[in-house]
Amino acid sequence: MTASATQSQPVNMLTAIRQAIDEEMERNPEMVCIGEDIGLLGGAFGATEGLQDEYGSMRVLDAPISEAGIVGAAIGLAMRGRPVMVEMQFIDFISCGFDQIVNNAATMFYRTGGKVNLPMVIRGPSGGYGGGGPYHSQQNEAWFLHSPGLKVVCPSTPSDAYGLMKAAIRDPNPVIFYEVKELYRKREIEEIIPEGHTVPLGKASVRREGSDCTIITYGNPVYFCLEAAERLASENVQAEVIDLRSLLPLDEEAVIGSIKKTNRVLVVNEASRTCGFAGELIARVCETAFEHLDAPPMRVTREDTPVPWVKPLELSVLPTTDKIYDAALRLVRY
Amino acid sequence: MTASATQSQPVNMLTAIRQAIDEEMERNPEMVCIGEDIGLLGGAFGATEGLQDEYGSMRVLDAPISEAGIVGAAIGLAMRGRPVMVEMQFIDFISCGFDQIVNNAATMFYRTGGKVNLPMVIRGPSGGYGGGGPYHSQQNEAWFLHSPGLKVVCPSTPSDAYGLMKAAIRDPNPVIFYEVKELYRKREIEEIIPEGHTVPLGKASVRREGSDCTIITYGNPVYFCLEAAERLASENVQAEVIDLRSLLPLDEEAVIGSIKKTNRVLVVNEASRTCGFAGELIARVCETAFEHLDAPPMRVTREDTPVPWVKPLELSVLPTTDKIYDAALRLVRY
Amino acid sequence: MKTERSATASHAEKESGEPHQTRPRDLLQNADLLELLDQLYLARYFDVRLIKEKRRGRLRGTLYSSHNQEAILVGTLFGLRPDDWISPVHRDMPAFFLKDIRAGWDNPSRMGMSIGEVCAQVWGKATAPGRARDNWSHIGDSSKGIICSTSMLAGTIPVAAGIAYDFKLRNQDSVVLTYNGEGSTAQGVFHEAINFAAIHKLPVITIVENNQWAYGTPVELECPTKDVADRAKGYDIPGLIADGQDVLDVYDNTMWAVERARAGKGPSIIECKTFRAYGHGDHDDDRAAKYRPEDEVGEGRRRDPLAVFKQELVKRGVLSQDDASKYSPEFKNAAETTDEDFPARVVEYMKQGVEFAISSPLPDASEGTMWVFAEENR
Amino acid sequence: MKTERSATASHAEKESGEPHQTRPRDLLQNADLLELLDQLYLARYFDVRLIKEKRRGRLRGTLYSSHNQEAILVGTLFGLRPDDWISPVHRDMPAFFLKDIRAGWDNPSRMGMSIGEVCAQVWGKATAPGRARDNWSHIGDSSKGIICSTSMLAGTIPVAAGIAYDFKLRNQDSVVLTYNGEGSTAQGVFHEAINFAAIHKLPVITIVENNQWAYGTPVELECPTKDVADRAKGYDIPGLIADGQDVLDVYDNTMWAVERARAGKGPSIIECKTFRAYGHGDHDDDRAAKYRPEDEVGEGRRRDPLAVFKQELVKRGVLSQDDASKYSPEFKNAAETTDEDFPARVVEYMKQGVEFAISSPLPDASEGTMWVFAEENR
Ligand SMILES: Cc1ncc(C[n+]2csc(CCOP(=O)(O)OP(=O)(O)O)c2C)c(N)n1
Ligand SMILES: Cc1ncc(C[n+]2csc(CCOP(=O)(O)OP(=O)(O)O)c2C)c(N)n1
Ligand SMILES: [Mg+2]
Ligand SMILES: [Mg+2]
Repeated sequence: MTASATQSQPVNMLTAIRQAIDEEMERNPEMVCIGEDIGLLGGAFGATEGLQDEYGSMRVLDAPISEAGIVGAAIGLAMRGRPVMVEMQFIDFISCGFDQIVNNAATMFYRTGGKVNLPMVIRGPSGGYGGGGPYHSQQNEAWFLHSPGLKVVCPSTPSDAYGLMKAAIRDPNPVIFYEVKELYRKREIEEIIPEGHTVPLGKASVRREGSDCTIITYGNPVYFCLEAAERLASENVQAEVIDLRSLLPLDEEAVIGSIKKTNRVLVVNEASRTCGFAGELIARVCETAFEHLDAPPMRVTREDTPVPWVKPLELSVLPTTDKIYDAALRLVRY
Repeated sequence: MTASATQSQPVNMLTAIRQAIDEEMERNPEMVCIGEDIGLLGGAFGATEGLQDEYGSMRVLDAPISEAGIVGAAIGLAMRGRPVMVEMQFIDFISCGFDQIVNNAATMFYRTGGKVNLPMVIRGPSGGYGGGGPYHSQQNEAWFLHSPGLKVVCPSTPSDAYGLMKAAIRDPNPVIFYEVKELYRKREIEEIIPEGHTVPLGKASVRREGSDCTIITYGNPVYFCLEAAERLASENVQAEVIDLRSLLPLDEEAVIGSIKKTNRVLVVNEASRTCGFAGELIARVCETAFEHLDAPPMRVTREDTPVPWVKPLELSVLPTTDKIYDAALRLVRY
Repeated sequence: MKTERSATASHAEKESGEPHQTRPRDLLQNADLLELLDQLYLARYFDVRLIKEKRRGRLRGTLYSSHNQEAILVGTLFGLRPDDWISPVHRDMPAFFLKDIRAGWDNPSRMGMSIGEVCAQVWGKATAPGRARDNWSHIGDSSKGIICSTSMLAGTIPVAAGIAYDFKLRNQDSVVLTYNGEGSTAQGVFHEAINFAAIHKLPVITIVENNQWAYGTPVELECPTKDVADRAKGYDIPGLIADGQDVLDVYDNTMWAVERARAGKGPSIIECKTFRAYGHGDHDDDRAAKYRPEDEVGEGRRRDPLAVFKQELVKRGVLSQDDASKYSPEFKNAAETTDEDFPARVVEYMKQGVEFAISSPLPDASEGTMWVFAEENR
Repeated sequence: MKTERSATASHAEKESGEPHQTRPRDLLQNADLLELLDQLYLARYFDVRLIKEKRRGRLRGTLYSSHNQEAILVGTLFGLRPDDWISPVHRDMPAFFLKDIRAGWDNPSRMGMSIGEVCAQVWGKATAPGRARDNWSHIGDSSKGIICSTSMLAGTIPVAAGIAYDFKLRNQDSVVLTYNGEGSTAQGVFHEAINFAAIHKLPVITIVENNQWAYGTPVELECPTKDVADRAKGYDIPGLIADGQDVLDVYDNTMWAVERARAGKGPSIIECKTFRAYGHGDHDDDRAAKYRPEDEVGEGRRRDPLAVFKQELVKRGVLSQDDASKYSPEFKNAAETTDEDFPARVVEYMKQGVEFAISSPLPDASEGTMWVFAEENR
């Protein structure tokens, strides 16, 4: 393991992720990392920096530009009992390995009647707000949430990223891991990660308590929601902000519990609207906690467009603090 | 055009589709069909039977087994102004051409600032109930509904299939066309298709009127819903059954209008549940017609599993008339 | 069918410096040769029997007959070790029980599935390796070294490459044999996987069963090269051509590629030239007659692998002409054959399998939602 | 950098029966040669200027410098006709305005985008061809014969094949030139598209800019063959190798492939050997220094395409030594060059473009939700 940056001083999310992968690579000599430019370069963002020096070019493998081939190879390695970390240089490129993920990896355990499980994590930088345009801004988790057999996580803090990465690597199932790249190096959220810190898949985190409405979110919008909640507080509206962290498995208890308290719910995520996870959450809430709702559930999501490049356009289609604040006000004033 | 089977005698859905493609091929000499085994063989199900003889092997092209390459080539052809019909031998294999569809075709018009539109239809046999197993039973429309820039249709009758196919081919946008293969040759639904029959994209069809609850559905489950509605009628429950036909654009007016009348809604589709279109519909209804709901909205969908092969397993995870009937009863008795 | 070695095929000889002095087949004992023959009978009988069952309406799903292509399965599998992996696809059903069958047809601990398990799969029973969650050839088992494939053609080849990469990491000289038709070589993932395997010299051997047709599309519309094996040139790996009707030629080519792979010299592609006997699947039998000229079919089935091999055995004196004539399913269509066309042990073996399948229970409906996720157990 | 013609490259000569007697370059007039030189200056100046603007923080997005690779763009585009199509990708920014520039740099009706449009794109303005909805190289325009690419590498090649298929349907002898790096040849869709083009002998010419590195991955880990052009062997199409530093060699090879394609003989791959001058993108300049040994970079940039061509022109007497020395940006990094290193017309041309860009408005936020769907208009 390369010198530990965690556990003593505050680290950013990128370092926390790198550290978690590093520790798992050390812990389990069977583990393999595979992806484009992850070895010699250490990854486009540096999430695997130093790992090839540490563990060699066989275990930290620079793969050809071929996402389907990479995922397929990872399936083979996982089939042989190895935990595999697959990096997508940007999560947007996951579309090129789509079939191998949704039809092969996701269903292997099911198809073999519970015999062949695949311990693999497919992770990559995701999300908008950075001027990445249509192919460097995606938050395309809904495709995978709709493909049975995959777990999906999206942390918003360094310690959650660290803990969930370890949990994901140790999980016997394929996990799609969304790393919000705009949070990678965000100074304000740096944290000291305690020794032995863990975060199980499937547990939400209440980021702010409140009694007037529940805002459910994850990823980068967590911070817009927290900001909106602060502003709402000055209007005497106390919003509870729940960071799901893990989308599948989902902490329904936390979600429903909060709604039973606030009776109003706003879901915020940055994926496009139709058939996104925000709608799914609304459907679940309505199915199971309808009688607790005092107002129509709402969602703030990306518009049903690609993420355009130039800033004014990009922000016009993505959730912003303003949009969330406005929606929440409408929600509580309903 | 090969001898017209429509307009004089009842035809099944497969014939109606074949006829619509044939007529469009004749109408527009620019149009091209591309897919695996669609020429010499006439398609795995015969949807293009006779077309190669009629229009030649250049316009009805047997492509190599390479879905991404096929979709990409179709994009090029469409870019040159040609309407293109792409056949996926089974809609399940669309995953292999996924990137070209969601990232290239879907967004071309957007990315070129409204300059380059792509008149193409990607169609293929879909759906379960036939013992096809995980890769010959999919109803994976949610992936595409979540990918802005694509239209999505799924008819349930020969005349709707005929009319929508023509509308889809003439539409200047990429359309994903789900053909429920279990309905292809279903005798009971054969129809005479009137001369010049058209069905615009974005118009739902009320298949049964009722005042006690609204059942929204499309594809094969339309028939299970109608059956369930018959049974409900004997319990003195009048269910309205709406066949969406076109999922995007969506006939929100028809949906909301009916709910304003019945105040109860059940959504039924055969895709897996999480992030499927059933959840999306529930979310929309709750967002816009919350105050009209007298009961929690419900959905009957496939379980979150692949579609297993053997009959008892397959039916255990798919919507059935029984499950719909039970859900509707719970809904009206709430 | 061209069976002469092309420029590509001669790669094998070029690399070793001179033509093989001793060919792998020369090391086979008479008992091995007779075993090979029995396996050919078995593969044929399995297919014939299932065709009949299917026609009687006893089976669901599609049967992609391996009739006339059995020498490829038997010849590629015969020399494998138990620790080697394979990835059969739709037309390779017999491969599941042929794997390591040399260790004893009834040896319960051999690698490869039992005939019972394979039949249970075909009949869709709970005793099938994957509890009948997907159909026919979509079964696999890591403990048996068999990749469970999806329907998506060529989709197992990158998985095979991953397994081969695992062997390399372990310094283990096992190999992975993947199977696919010639049409499937057009798939992108075929390229991605072979490219990766070639770069890292992984022990992956890709058996291309070139039966001239991919469903209703002739090979010329799938592949631009004279031989499909020529695709290998694009990766600078050997592209061998085997006579897919001659089990010994298939065996020789496979063993050459296997030994090379075990020695760390990397992947090969072996094109086995053959011809699809019937329609693409049993649902296509009637339509196939329309798109495939009769004389092409006649020519393609002229060299039945059973006939070719029996002739060779007789020539070698391993089999008497009498014994050769005793069982003669060759050149017959499924419907024309009877159990008498096959050796008793073959018929008996299959019978056991079918009985096991028939007497096995269906999976219970409650299983439908099971095993979506593995439990966290670490 | 190997520039000798390999066995693959000699394909060109083999096919025509004998070495080219008259090479395409021999038909170029002196004015053409000087135009080529100016285009090289222009391509270089465009890059240099943007590097500087980027460093001053005036631009968003990533700049993938085409420095040291300009001869490939200039040499491949020079002989095209207005009706031909191209699909530039991330490292090919100058291609957008170089297309058909021979018809007059300021000719408003020429094919190819104006320098103003291209600059507007870089500056993210409403006057950009795609109204700045995606960044940098992701622009295209059917009326100009330019495919708008996604980020997904090799993703335009099947589209190019589709366009070429349209030409074939129309009996039109236009061609499509696609561009991609050597790393991108590992993508499945590369294979699917070339396979399709080869089967149907479509007029698609794939320019592989082999700059030895795909981001942080060396070519040996992307491609198993000695030359990337060898991939062509897997499709039985010509795989030519051009000296990517020599605009005339690039031109010759392109014209050979173009003429062949126009004659209906099908696709070619042209590997242009070159070397990436800087980091993968401007964000990578510092890190690249760590993974690429300094002497490799020195060697790779030893043959600046401007220097190579100027030397040739002097040798031919088309350019005086004085004129050759007058403008000498070659061998300099962007930061070291000044406007004085470039001919005035080049500087002026770019200046116009930049001014147009700067004075253009940003797209309005209200555009964000526009043009998701085309309206039904038929
Ligand atoms: C990705 C994908 N596309 C299409 C199909 C449908 N399909 C099944 S078998 C087949 C033909 C295969 O031909 P070939 O590879 O030559 O194998 P053969 O059946 O001749 O043995 C096709 C197109 C599929 N299974 N997977
Ligand atoms: C499908 C896909 N995977 C990964 C990437 C990320 N990526 C962008 S450029 C690049 C390297 C490309 O190398 P090469 O093809 O050699 O072109 P070069 O940049 O050297 O000109 C990578 C991996 C991408 N854009 N698309
Ligand atoms: Mg075949
Ligand atoms: Mg490169």
